[in-house]
Amino acid sequence: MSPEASTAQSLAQTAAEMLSQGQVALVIGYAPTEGKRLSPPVFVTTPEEAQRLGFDSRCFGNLSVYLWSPQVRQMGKTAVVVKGCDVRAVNVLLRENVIKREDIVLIGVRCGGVGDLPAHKCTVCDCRDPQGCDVVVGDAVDQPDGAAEGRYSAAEALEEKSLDERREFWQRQLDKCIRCYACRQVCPLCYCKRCIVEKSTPQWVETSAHPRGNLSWNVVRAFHLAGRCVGCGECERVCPMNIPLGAINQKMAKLMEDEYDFRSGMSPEEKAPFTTFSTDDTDEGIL
Amino acid sequence: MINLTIDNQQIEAEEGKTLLAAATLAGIDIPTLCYHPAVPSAGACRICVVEITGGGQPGLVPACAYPVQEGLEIQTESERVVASRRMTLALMLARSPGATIIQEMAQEYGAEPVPMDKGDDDCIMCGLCVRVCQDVIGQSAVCFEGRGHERKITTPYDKQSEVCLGCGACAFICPTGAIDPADYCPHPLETIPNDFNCGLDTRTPIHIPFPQAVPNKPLIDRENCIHFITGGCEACKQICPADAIDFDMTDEYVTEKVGAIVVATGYELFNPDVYAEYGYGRYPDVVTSIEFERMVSASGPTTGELVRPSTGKPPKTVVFLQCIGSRREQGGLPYCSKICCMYTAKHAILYKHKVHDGQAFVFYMDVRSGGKNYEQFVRRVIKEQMATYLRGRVAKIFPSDGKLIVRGADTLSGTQVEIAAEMVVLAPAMVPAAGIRNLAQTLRIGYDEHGFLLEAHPKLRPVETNTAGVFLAGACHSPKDIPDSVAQASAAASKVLGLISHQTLTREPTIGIVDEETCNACFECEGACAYGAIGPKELKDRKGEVTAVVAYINEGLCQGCGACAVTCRSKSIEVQGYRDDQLFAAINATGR
Amino acid sequence: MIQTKHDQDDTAQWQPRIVAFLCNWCSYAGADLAGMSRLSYPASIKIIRLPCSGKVDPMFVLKSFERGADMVLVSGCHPGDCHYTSGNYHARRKLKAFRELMSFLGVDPRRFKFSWVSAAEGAKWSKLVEEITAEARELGPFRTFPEAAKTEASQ
Amino acid sequence: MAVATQLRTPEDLANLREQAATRRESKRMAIAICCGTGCRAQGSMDLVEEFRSRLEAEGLSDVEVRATGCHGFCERGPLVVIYPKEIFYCGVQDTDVADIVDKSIKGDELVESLLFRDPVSKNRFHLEHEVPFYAKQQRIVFRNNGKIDPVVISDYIAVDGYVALAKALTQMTPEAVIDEVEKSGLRGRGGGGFPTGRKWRICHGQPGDQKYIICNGDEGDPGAFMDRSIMEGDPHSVLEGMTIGAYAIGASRAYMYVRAEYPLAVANLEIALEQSRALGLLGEDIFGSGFSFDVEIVRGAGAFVCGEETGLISSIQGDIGSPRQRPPYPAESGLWDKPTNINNVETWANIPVIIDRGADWFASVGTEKSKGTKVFSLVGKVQNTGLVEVPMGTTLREIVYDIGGGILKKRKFKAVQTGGPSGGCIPEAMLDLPVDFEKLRDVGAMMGSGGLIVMDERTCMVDVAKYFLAFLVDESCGKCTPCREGLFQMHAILSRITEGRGREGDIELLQRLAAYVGESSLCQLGGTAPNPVLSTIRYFRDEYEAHIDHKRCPAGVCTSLVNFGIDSEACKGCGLCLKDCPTEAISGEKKAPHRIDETVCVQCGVCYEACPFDAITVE
Repeated sequence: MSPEASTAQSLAQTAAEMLSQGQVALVIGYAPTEGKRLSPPVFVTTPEEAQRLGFDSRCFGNLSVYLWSPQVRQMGKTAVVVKGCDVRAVNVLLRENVIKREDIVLIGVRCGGVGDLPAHKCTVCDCRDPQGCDVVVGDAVDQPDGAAEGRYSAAEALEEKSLDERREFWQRQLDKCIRCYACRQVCPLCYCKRCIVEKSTPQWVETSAHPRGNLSWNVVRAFHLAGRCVGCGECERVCPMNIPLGAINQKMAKLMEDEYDFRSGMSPEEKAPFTTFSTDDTDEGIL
Repeated sequence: MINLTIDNQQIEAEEGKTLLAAATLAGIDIPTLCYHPAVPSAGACRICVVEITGGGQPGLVPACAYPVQEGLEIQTESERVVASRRMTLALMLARSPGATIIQEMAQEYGAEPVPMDKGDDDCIMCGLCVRVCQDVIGQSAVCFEGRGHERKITTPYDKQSEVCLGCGACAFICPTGAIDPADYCPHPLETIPNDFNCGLDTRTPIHIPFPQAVPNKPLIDRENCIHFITGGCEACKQICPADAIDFDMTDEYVTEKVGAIVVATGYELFNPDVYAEYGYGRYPDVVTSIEFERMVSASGPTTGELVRPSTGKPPKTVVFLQCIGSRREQGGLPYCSKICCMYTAKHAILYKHKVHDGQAFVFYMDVRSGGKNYEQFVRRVIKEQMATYLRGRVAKIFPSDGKLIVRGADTLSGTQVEIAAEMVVLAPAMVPAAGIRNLAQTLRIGYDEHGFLLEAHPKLRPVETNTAGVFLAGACHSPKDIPDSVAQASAAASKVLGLISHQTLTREPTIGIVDEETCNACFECEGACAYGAIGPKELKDRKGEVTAVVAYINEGLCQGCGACAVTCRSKSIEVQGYRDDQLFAAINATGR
Repeated sequence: MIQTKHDQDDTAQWQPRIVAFLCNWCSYAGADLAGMSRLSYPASIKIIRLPCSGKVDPMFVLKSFERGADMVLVSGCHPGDCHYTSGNYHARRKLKAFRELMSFLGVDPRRFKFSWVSAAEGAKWSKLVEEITAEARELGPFRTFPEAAKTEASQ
Repeated sequence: MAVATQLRTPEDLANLREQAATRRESKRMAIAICCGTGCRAQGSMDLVEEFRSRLEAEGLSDVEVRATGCHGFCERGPLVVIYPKEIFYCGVQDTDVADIVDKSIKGDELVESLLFRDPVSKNRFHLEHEVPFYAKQQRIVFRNNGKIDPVVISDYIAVDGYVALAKALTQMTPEAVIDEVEKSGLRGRGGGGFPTGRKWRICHGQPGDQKYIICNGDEGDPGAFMDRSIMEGDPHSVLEGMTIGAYAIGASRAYMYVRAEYPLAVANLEIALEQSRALGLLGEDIFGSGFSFDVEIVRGAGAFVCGEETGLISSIQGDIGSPRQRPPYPAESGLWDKPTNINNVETWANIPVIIDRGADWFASVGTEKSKGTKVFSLVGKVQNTGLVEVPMGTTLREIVYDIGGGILKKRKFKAVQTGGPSGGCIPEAMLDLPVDFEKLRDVGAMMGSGGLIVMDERTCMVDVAKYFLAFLVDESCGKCTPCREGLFQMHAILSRITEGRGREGDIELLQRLAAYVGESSLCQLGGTAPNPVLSTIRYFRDEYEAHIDHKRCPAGVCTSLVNFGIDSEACKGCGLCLKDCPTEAISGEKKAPHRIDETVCVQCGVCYEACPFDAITVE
């Protein structure tokens, strides 16, 4: 049996047991499908359906995004299949009181990396073995060496450029934005009942796809994710205009790590940098 | 209670008390030498002998060590007693002819000099030093050595004592002043400078901080108290007739809920030793104005006698220097300290009162005498030649032949002057009390670069601060003289009364409000709130079932800073008066 | 530097527009003191009073730029002196990140100023405004992205 | 000697006594050799060895050699008494041993040369009790000294030792013991003469679980050694007395304060303590009575003032041996602030006899107010010096002349000084004074611990007063002003009188100072210190006046006031004085009258002492 097959069998078996014993009402997982570029999510409510569950390198998506959706919440206790990196998003949701730990069951899968290349986040991944899960399936995987190297390579590449080059670069990139908000929709941490762009009195961010509003939107999005974004890369993946959104997120994550020695989602108990302060923070640049 | 008769007087005394204690209580004076109330009695010197004439074995007994007994009849000045004391004193005088107290007592008792072998030892072997060291201090640094007439008091092996604390209790308690602790103490004798007198004299560990202190009661300085160093002593406890000493008392934080706070922390003086040219700290006769003030004060270290610290003799020439640190942009403080011109004029008058033939000089920059009758006061000093006013600065002060040469400029005559002064009085700038910045930060009120506290408005709200309920009075706010301080304090008091005389308190309306519809209940706002004003609120439907939990801002606690609003990503918090739409409009209005 | 039509203007005449967000207790009072002390400073500054520097949302800064500000200043109490204990500490942390983000996206960080001015620092306020106005003038008008884009497109 | 089994009952004790007595009686003869400190110094321990080896060599196993405590007649030591006949030999040397064994042990003869020969009557005495020194004594305290070996407990038990303890513990209540002691009229032998029974009763009546007993063995009086002799020669009698006292008072611990200068006493006491513990006479539950008791020896460093009870307590506590003001008395608050009863060695040694033989018997000895006997150390210019124990009420004349054998060299009696350094001098006119506490006090002397110093006509009473005062100045602890400064000044005045610098009014000044020191001092050292001065002024004022007014020392003692000459009539030209003179001031041919060159003479008085013909004259 191939590793994928054995992992799929474990997943199916685990999910079936949970469902049949009534531990959970719903299992959210991946259903690897022949011919598809990525394995779509599947919502399993019966033990029989559990056979559809599986895991392979096409399981790119971060399923934790579904955990706070009203429809999922209505169904009752939910199990979700998470990769190590997805657990970090779950941790943020937990620390921000979006979900309660007792309402969910985490089925971790050991992951050797996803995507075709594989994805950048997988080359610098340091969490292939999921932490804090209720169940973990899959064969042991190797952790890439020197994972911290190049963690923020996209941001660093831009930082090396001059201010003008950066301005020019981003002007061009953000100009493309069509304000489809796919980046927001796919983000597991963009859970606001009412997004700021939808607040009309006042309308802080212009809604039309005009460069002026585009800058505001992306700045606001980045700022709202500062100290929260776990770098799952879904925003960049889903962007129809291929704007390198990941670089902006990386910039903020790098700042958090450099300044506050903080990486988001490492535990559900952590305190995000922007919810606190230190009297020792730098006064650099302040007049 | 025990009944006895002392000098034909019926007396009641507590069991266990000595005859001396009983007599003292009854107002009967018995002389003592080797007795001290804080030290166990020894009955050694025999000065306090009294005669038992009835109710017990007749004879002479030491009052300090003899316990009261039922029915005793005591005579404290009988012929026999006086004869004994007379002989004791004659013997002590023979041993210690130089001891003043013995001379005095011998004279009092008419102890005639008898032909005896004379000694020259001031020590009368009363042993108070030994007992105080052992029984009170608990160290036993000094002890008796030898026997009989060869007995002496010394440290083990006559060497400097390792256990001596240098407390000086032995020297203090010695009735004849025969002890110099330096002889056996390896440490310099610890003296405690009297802060109130600017360290010009010393005080004991138990002290009343200053005359007219409120409450006017002594306190124990733990750092210097032998009890807190060795666990021994407790002499004060033994002596205190009111049993008021409690070593277990500790500093405590007093928490009071108040409706208003008046800050009146006063001022300190700028330390003039940064100006090497004036020699403050190097030359003992260069003093600050506050030191001068204490020197001429009747409650000061010299009880009002003005003397030079170097010689102890009255200074015949005094030079007053104005603006030490004040009005000095470079290396000083830019502001005018306001009070120095007036008090220097006063000091000149005081000086003339103390030293009639003395000469005073005042170096000034400008005489600032704004205030009711102030100018007239200064004019009087100048006119009546109580001081010679010289407009100019002093360049250097240096000692010469026991005097201080003050070299300065008289800009009005355009000449260089040199005055051979016996004392120089500096008028340093007024600075706020130390620790004022911490206090200001605690009270959340503003202060300037010098630490003076900020009023809410320099013209319209001069006693209020930006924090409601906190008011200012006196020199914590700016240099002020007494009338100004009293006026501001009165104003602050009026403000407080105005505030607390209302039934209800009016608060600022600018507080945060949560939009319960959009609140994500992430409670990151809770962490940003400095006042603990934010907590969860359950939203219920008509049936009373909880439908959601959202953040809630307690309007009584909220101060309206808006930190929560910034933290809220969904913009679900608005601060009244600084609502988003208002600010949006304001920002828009800045645009072209 | 981006060459724009403004650069051809008589720069001596051109006054930059600076939007300043001042906390009520320190910097606003400091500015007030400057006024009361009859200290002059350039009229280029548009003051918006907030309760606290901690109330400054990056959105305000963005909006100001969108509205054509050439420079934005946020000013609050000195560390430790915040009327609300810690608002200026929150502001310091957030606005530093904001400035970095802006810089990353190509906005000159010199256009975003942050300062501590206490209620007693009327003179500092006046001096500060002089200085940043001069700097803003040197930097020239701020081109928001659309305008820049337009300019670029026209080239 | 090790005795294996503990004595649990009085019957055990009786059995042991039976055994010990039987063993003693099994011997045909016993040679008791005085091994007190005095006789030891003269070689008595060699005698013991010599006798033992001699007897062994002769195979005389039925003769016991007993190294006993002091017999009292130290003047004539070493002393040997042969029992059962009580043949008394004095001045025995080891060379005499063979003779004694041959004649008196193996044969039935006497060694004439070793018999005591009365220096006055020239009579020889064969037996101990016939010797005048012993004849008038009555030995209660010294009942066993000389009869038993102090380091052999069975010896003590054989002479009814510990019977009194057994009786007290098993047949008497503590109150009954106190009653008995009180009834006996026993008074403290340390000097004060406080009724012992009353002292015990006060201590007994004090509240508190812990009480202490102290035996004062700090015999500080110069020349007094009766306590030492008891501790050395009969330590168990003291221990037994203390144990009875502890039972009566309710104490469980005791201290024996013995001066370190008494090493033999300490050694014998330590042995006695070991033996008593081994037999269960000390320790837990003595004689099954539930009463427990033990004793610890504390060695004093030899300060006279530590004989004062509060000074002694300070010393035991490790403090400076300085007295403190009383009250509180030690009976209320003494050692470690607990009720404490202090008695001296001689007092304790009396207790077993009182319990054993009864208070009435004891009270039958002595005078109305002073019961029992008193041991005196008779010293000075008297023929027979030593320890004498006589019933209270015996006259000084009997002691000095009958027991002491009169004055040496047939000189004239001048005074007898009683009571140690703080005692007083009693003149010849009062020689018929019956000795008891009150009588002695009335004449300005005191009983003290029992020193008796006999002085002859060649004693200067001012010098005597100065001598005792010098001792007291030296021994004053220095705590209180009167004693420290007063005695110092009195001594200075006496010194100047004896040096011819006396002034008019010095006698009155001395009297005033003496009165002052006596009534104002802290403890009894100072309280009694003026006695020698006061009593000499009282009875020998003329001598003082001679010193002050005429610059003359009638006794020829005060060398500054004396010019020595030689009576050419009396001088036989023997040359003894010439030989002894340290400055060669004496010249003269043999058998011709000598001369003294006054310019060279330093008035040391050596010639005066040396001349066998009293030819040296004093002016």
